[in-house]
Amino acid sequence: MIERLPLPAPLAALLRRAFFPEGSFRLPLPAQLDRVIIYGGLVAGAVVTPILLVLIVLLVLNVLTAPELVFWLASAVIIGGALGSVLLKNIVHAALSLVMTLLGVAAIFLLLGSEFLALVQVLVYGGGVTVLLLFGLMLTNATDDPIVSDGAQKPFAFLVGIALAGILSVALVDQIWGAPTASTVAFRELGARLYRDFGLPFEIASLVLVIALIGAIAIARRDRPEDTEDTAMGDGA
Amino acid sequence: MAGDIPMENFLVLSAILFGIGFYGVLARRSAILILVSVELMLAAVTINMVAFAAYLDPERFTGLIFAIFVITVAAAEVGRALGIVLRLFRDRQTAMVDEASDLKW
Amino acid sequence: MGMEQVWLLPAIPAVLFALMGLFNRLVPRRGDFIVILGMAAVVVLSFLVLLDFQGSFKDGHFAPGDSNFYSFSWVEIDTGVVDDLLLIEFSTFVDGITVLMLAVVSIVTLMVMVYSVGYMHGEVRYGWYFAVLSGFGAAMLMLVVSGNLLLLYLSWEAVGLASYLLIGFYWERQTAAEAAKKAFITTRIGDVGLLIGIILLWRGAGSFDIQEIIHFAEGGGYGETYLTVAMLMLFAGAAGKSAQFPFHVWLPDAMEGPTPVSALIHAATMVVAGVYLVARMMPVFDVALVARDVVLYIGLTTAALGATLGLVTSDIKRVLAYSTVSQLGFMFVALGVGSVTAAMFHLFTHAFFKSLLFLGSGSVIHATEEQVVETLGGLRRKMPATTTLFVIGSLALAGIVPLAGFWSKDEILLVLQDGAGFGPFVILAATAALTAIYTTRLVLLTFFGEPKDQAAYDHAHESPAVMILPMALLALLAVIAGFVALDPVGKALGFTGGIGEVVFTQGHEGHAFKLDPTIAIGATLSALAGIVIGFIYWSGAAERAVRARQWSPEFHDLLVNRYYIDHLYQFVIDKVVLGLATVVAYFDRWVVNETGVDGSAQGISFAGYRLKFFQTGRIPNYALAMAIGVVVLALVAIGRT
Amino acid sequence: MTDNEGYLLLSLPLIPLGAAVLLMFVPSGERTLIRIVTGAASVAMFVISVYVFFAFDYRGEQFQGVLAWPWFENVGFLGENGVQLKVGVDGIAAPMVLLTGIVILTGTWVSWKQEHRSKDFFILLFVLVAGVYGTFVALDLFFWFLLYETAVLPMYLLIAVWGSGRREYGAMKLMMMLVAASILIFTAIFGIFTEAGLGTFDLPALFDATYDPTFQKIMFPLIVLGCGTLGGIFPLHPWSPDGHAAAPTAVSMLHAGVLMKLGAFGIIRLGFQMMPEGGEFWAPALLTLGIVGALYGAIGALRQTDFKLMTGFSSVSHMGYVFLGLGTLNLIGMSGAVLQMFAHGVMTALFFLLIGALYDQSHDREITHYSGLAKQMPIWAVFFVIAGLASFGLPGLSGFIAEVHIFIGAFRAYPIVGGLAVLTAAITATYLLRMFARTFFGEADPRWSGIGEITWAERAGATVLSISIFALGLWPAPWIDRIAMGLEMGIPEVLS
Amino acid sequence: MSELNFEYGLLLPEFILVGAAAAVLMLDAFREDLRISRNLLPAITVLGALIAGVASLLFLDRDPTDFAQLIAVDDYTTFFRILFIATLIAIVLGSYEFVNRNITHQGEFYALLLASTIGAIYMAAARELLTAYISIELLSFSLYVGVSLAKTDTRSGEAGLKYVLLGGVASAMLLYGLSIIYGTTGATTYDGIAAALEDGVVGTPAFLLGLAFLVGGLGFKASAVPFHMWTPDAYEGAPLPITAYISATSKAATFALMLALFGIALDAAKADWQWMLASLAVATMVVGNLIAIQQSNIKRLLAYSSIGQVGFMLMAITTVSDASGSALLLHLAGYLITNLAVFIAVIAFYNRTGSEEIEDFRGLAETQPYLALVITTALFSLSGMPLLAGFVTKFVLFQAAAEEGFLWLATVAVIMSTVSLYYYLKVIRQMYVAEPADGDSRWRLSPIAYLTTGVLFLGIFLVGLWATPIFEAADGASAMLFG
Repeated sequence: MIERLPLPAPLAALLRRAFFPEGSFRLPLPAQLDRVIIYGGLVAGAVVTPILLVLIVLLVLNVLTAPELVFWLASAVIIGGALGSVLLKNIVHAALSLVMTLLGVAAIFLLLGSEFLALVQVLVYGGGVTVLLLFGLMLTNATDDPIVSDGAQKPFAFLVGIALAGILSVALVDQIWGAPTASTVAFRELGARLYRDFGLPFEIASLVLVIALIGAIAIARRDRPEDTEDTAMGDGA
Repeated sequence: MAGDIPMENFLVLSAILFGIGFYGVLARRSAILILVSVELMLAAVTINMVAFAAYLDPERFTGLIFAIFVITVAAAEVGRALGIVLRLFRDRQTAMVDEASDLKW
Repeated sequence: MGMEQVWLLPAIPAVLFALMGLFNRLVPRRGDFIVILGMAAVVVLSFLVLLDFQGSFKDGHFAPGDSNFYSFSWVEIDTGVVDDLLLIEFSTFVDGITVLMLAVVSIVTLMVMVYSVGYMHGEVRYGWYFAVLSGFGAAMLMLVVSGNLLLLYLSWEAVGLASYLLIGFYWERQTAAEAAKKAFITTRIGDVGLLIGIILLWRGAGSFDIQEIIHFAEGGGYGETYLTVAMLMLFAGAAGKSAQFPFHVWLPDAMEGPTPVSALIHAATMVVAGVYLVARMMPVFDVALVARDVVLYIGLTTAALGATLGLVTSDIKRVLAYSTVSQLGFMFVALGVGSVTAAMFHLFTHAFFKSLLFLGSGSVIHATEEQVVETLGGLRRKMPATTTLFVIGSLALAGIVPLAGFWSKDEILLVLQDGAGFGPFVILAATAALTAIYTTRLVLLTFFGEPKDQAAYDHAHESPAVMILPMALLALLAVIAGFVALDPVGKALGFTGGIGEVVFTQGHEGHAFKLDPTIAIGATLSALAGIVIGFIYWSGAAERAVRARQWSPEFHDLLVNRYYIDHLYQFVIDKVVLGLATVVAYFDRWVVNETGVDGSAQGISFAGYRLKFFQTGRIPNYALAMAIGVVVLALVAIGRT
Repeated sequence: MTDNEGYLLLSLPLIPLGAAVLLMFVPSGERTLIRIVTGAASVAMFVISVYVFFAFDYRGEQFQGVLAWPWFENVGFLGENGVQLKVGVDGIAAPMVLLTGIVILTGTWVSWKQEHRSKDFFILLFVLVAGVYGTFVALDLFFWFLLYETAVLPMYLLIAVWGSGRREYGAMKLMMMLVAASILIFTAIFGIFTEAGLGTFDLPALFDATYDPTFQKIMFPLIVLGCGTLGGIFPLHPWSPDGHAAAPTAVSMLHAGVLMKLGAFGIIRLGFQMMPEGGEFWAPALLTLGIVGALYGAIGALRQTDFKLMTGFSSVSHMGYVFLGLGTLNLIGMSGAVLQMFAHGVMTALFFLLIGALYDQSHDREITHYSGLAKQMPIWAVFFVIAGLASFGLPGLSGFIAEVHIFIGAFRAYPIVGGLAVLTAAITATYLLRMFARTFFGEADPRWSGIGEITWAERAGATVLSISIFALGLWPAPWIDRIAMGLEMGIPEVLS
Repeated sequence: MSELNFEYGLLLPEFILVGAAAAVLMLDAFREDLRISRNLLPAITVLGALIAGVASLLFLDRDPTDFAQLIAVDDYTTFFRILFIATLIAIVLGSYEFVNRNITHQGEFYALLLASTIGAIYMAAARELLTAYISIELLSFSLYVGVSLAKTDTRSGEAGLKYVLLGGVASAMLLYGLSIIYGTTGATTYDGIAAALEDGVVGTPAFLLGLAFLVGGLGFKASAVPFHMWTPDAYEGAPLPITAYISATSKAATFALMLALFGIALDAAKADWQWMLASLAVATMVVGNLIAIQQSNIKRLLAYSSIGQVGFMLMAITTVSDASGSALLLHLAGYLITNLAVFIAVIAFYNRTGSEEIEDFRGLAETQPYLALVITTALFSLSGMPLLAGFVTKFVLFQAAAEEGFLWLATVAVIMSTVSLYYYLKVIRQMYVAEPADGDSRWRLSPIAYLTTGVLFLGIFLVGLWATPIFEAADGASAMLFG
């Protein structure tokens, strides 16, 4: 796997030995998972490090302020992850690159002054959704032939994507917003606003989650024998 | 914290993310990857919401609440969608979307 | 019983028609005697009207309209616009011609009815026959007494219907049905012209009343061409009914009907309705002289045509039919030069001797069951009475001196000579001669010479008294009818200025009847010559006639095929009318129906068919559709600002 | 006719509807019970129609027997008495009510011998009649259109299930063309309601409202083509021959006899009475369509060899006369048109009754296959001749009165057109007489020896129809006074 | 913050419905041990619905109050509460036989229906973007699940997949639109937006884009044409009761929401979105009705016919005003009754013959005349034939549109409703004219089926002949929106 990286031969050998000594030390994790994390870390590192270097240089030349640096970095991570998940041939890699994007988004939320939201983002997306996706992949045994060819209407898709992004950004940019300044949100008020003013949507959301739960179970579950015989017995009332 | 970053940046970022997400939905054949792309689009929405809340609506920050709800719904969405994808897989042994085209015309 | 109650004359037979039509089965002898009594009453009444008419005939003239008696409005729409009042009313009017016509129609109808008792004996629809005959009488009388043109048109159509029913009496026979159809359609086409003429006249004068129209016309109310077109249209109607040149094709075929019917309708009454109409509207024709000349020339051609065709036809009744066409031509020639008296007088005399001839031929047919002249011959021994009466009739037709035909034909020649110069006079004289020829041919071939078909000859027997009596009466009238015109006789009958004074119309001074010696002698000589030629050609075995035929076969064929007019009409109908109908039907089926209606329906469902395939069933396509939808909405939204 | 006689008017549409509902509960096997119910209903309708016709006082005011029950009031876009169930009759509607009464009476008697699901047949037939009656008496545009459509609603099933020949095609074409035509009427009604701006559908109020001439010029043709299609106007007539050929006897009687008059009635009521200037502007076009339709129908009929198709074409031709009469824009011509609506209604009903009687026994409608029928069916032949003579305008019968008025009206307006109209009458004569000669007279064809005389019900029906033909023919005054008064009051500005 | 009123009492009907849903779920889970019969579940659902219906009647004619500016509890909401609850009862009663036979998870099925009804009610009641969105999600979620409940039939899985994925994309679009509108107007409550629009935010490109995405998202939920592709497949795949439910409640709820949203919030920016909806309406009418001609499966035919009907309703939203509001509500009521009548009759037919092909309706008039009569009346009413609900409601709807100057749109609508008559006639032809397949004998419906179809059948005639009560209720309800 490392051979394929564009590295000078000695550095590659060093890395291989460092990470995969013959004795190949093991993280106390199932074989499958540790390779995934290692690879993920490697890829992320390979992608992020050059951008980081550039940004640091700019920071030093104090063109950028600290928050801007964080913003550019985060947006780079987001866009990189998004493109990865959309373009990569290997289905598993695509799914994993989604995680990168979502974590980038969490950084953005931090930047925009709502730590709670960043936390929720990391927890819900980083944890829950990713695991779910992996389970999905595993159950639809996408892992044994992960290479997925692209859909027939790729050029149209490309056109639409560009058009949408273009129009939206143009329109949103030339809307005169009056150069507002961001402000952080106190956690306590957020709680009050969420549970008192928007109590009703909260309850509806809870119903939505319950329905999603029941639905998923009802659909995905393999039928119990006694269910099917019920139908057979179905009394023609 | 991010006082001096102009809001347009965030909006453009979310626009681009939205565009990529839409591309993903149109181009991908695997159901799960389409789900992934939908998640991207929803993330773009949340960025938008939070940006507007932070910049324009600091005292009532409704956008933030909106973002929270969007995230919960997105999560529920993935869960139930995967249930249906599994059902599809069990019926047709494939998760490719364009195989599932019995219902037409 | 004065002129006011003149509406009673048509009413009696009409009522009888209605009653007999429905209940003739319940009445003994199928109600023939009731109908005859009714008609007898009408004859008496017509004489009473004549007397009353004489009474009021003081200073020899009539103020217009004062003779318009009994009337009630039938349809009245007051359109509110000044004097734009549509008034169709039931009004009656009596003057000289009406009285004459009343007499003629009632007498001849009565004779025919009496005759039919014998002739139609044992027919399956005996009662119905008499009912329709009475109906016909009613319609004819109504036509004659009607005061306004629309009522005239009404009775005109009723007469047409009656003739349709009577011609098609033996409707089991397909030929009779076809003949009836042909008669009704041809007269109907003529009636189209009549109705158009009437409405055009109404449009100018603002009313249908004849006197008002005449008044308006004489006052110069109509435009020149407008009036000519109107009167030509009127004449077309008259020509249709009186079987003049373009419309004469139906009369010979109409012989399919029972012979008494032919005698009544196609000799004396219906066919002369056209003459009566033109006579009635003569004051208006005087204003539209162009139209009157057309009447003259049409009359001439028809007379000549009828006479020539009479020479070659082999069926007795068709010969007489052609002779009627020719004689009607004579009457129209008289009208063409504007002399109502000559025309009406000829009508008066012709009615009697022509119906006599028809009844004669009827008794021949009744006796021998044969109509074709070639199979008859030598019947004089078997049917002496019929023969003598038939000879009297034919002599009258030929125009031999003492008989009625001579006086009226001579009168027309006289009037023609003054009115229209030399050419028409010569043609008419020749036609008169021809008339004599074909009459003699008919008489010789039928009654004299040797019997050609023994079976028919043996079967022949003299007709019963009930048929002979009316013929005898008509023969008597055929003899004395001529003398009426002479002044002394006229005065004897109580007409101060003689018949001529009486038989004229408003605003048209009387025509003193005089006998021009030269024409009289000339006419008699040509008639005698005709008879002699007839004898030469057709006496004995008629071998000379055969040789004449070889001499010019194609001319003979031309005559036999009636100048191919029938073929021309048939061609026109088949090719033009039915062709046009096929085109229209084809157009309707393919253009309006298939492409217009069904086409659009299929178009819509085809559009649905095309759209259906956008629904490919694959999710990426659906998503793409949504994406395009949004992008388009966004672009147009931006574009619109 | 006093106002509280409006209940009689209301009862006209309600009796058939009531009978239809009543029939639903009658088990389909009970043929005698069905006969009693239908017979009673049809007689009741006939008696009321006759009473309404003669009670209508042609010296009184324009709308008589007016009663109204509010339905929707100041709700949504509807203001004061927005939609109300308003009934009333004017000079033009009274004869039409009589016509419907006569035709439904005879139609019901004739279809008593219908075995196949006769209960449903009568239910649908009575719904159709209710629609027709309602349209003639309604004085509220909403209900007018609702009942106008009700008359079309059962047509499909009536023809598709009980019809003969290409019944599905005929039924579908008829239904689709009539409903498609109602698109134009729909649009016109919306336009009128919005343009009037009164927020009410009350017809008298809409008649008095003034619309600007350009609006009228656009809307009038919509009405003419929309209602005209039901009236069998020239370019939009193909449904009529096929539809009638496929329909069962009673339905084609009702349809050709009454429903086509509904179309012409619609043109008068929505077209001329509502938009006089539009009427004046488009009258020549209507006139041309009329005369073209008349000629087209007559010539088309020359070629037809199927009884019903020929009668269908002759209906198109006679309706052409009606449009011609309406186009003349003078009182005589227009009253001639309404007279023709009545006259033709009765004639065609008689035609279809007789053809149906023949078809039920011989199941063959080809004219060329018959000859010498008068021998086997003399009474049938006599009635047929009466209908035929009336249809080509023999004086003394209903056709002549109407046609003479139309010709006079046409001559007053355009002499050439008048001439053509009279010519069409001659063509009508030719194809009818040709049919008489070929089918009634001549030797009896052995093939049809089995055919017997028509049943008593048909004889009674034919007699009633013939009596009305003779009545209008011999003494037209009652009809003419009412129609002239209705027109004079209804469209004073239009009449030149 | 605190002056918002939090009178939870206002939400009583919804609580009852939730309670019923919970009860149904619990009973289904422990069915074997408690040995309760199958029919208890539908009974509880219906009972719960009835109680909720009665409870919502309490709020009738009360002065309109809002709940924390999120939803408004007024005549408008009551009108829809009753309408949706009635639909729920009708569908449950009409299909409990079908459910017993074909669906294994009865408990989940009824719970879903109850939950989606709550979602629908809140959609109608919502006066705030977030509440509106979340209630749309609730309704959509329960329908996503409902569509793929028919475990035995692979079509249901495929339909579910399509509906879920496309639904996700659509809601993402909708959210994006909402975020932009929130951004440009700075408020999420309808009144807030309306106020912001008053003082001139209208017309900026961003706001227009927001509108475009909003219309796109809602267009999906209402199945307007470019976004309608999922409807036919979802209808055909889903089990019949769910199809009925989608065509009835989900459509009606979407239009209730759109009327409120466009009526109150975006009324000021009318010029910007009117053309969007007009073009959508025309496209929907044309495509929906044209493709319907070609269909041979009754569910797919009804899918396209409902798309056609959506075209007509969109017209009312285009010409949003008091008159067209009341016209729309009346039409919705009429449409629901007619649509349910057709579906329940088709369900009854399916229970007997197990087929959805129009071909198999042959000779239904012979074998089951009552059912044939109900279907014919309903189809005629859908196509706008007189004496039936369709005529009155369509007439009023089109007249309202013409009143606002969209005469051309009304004409297109009338043309398309005539086209719709063509394919309804093809079904009727099959029932009445075609002979029954040999061997089919006359069969009887179950009493419940008789009851439901009978009530709906009378309902069609009632709206057709004496629509005044419903029209007055609709007018009162829509008056709430337009002040």
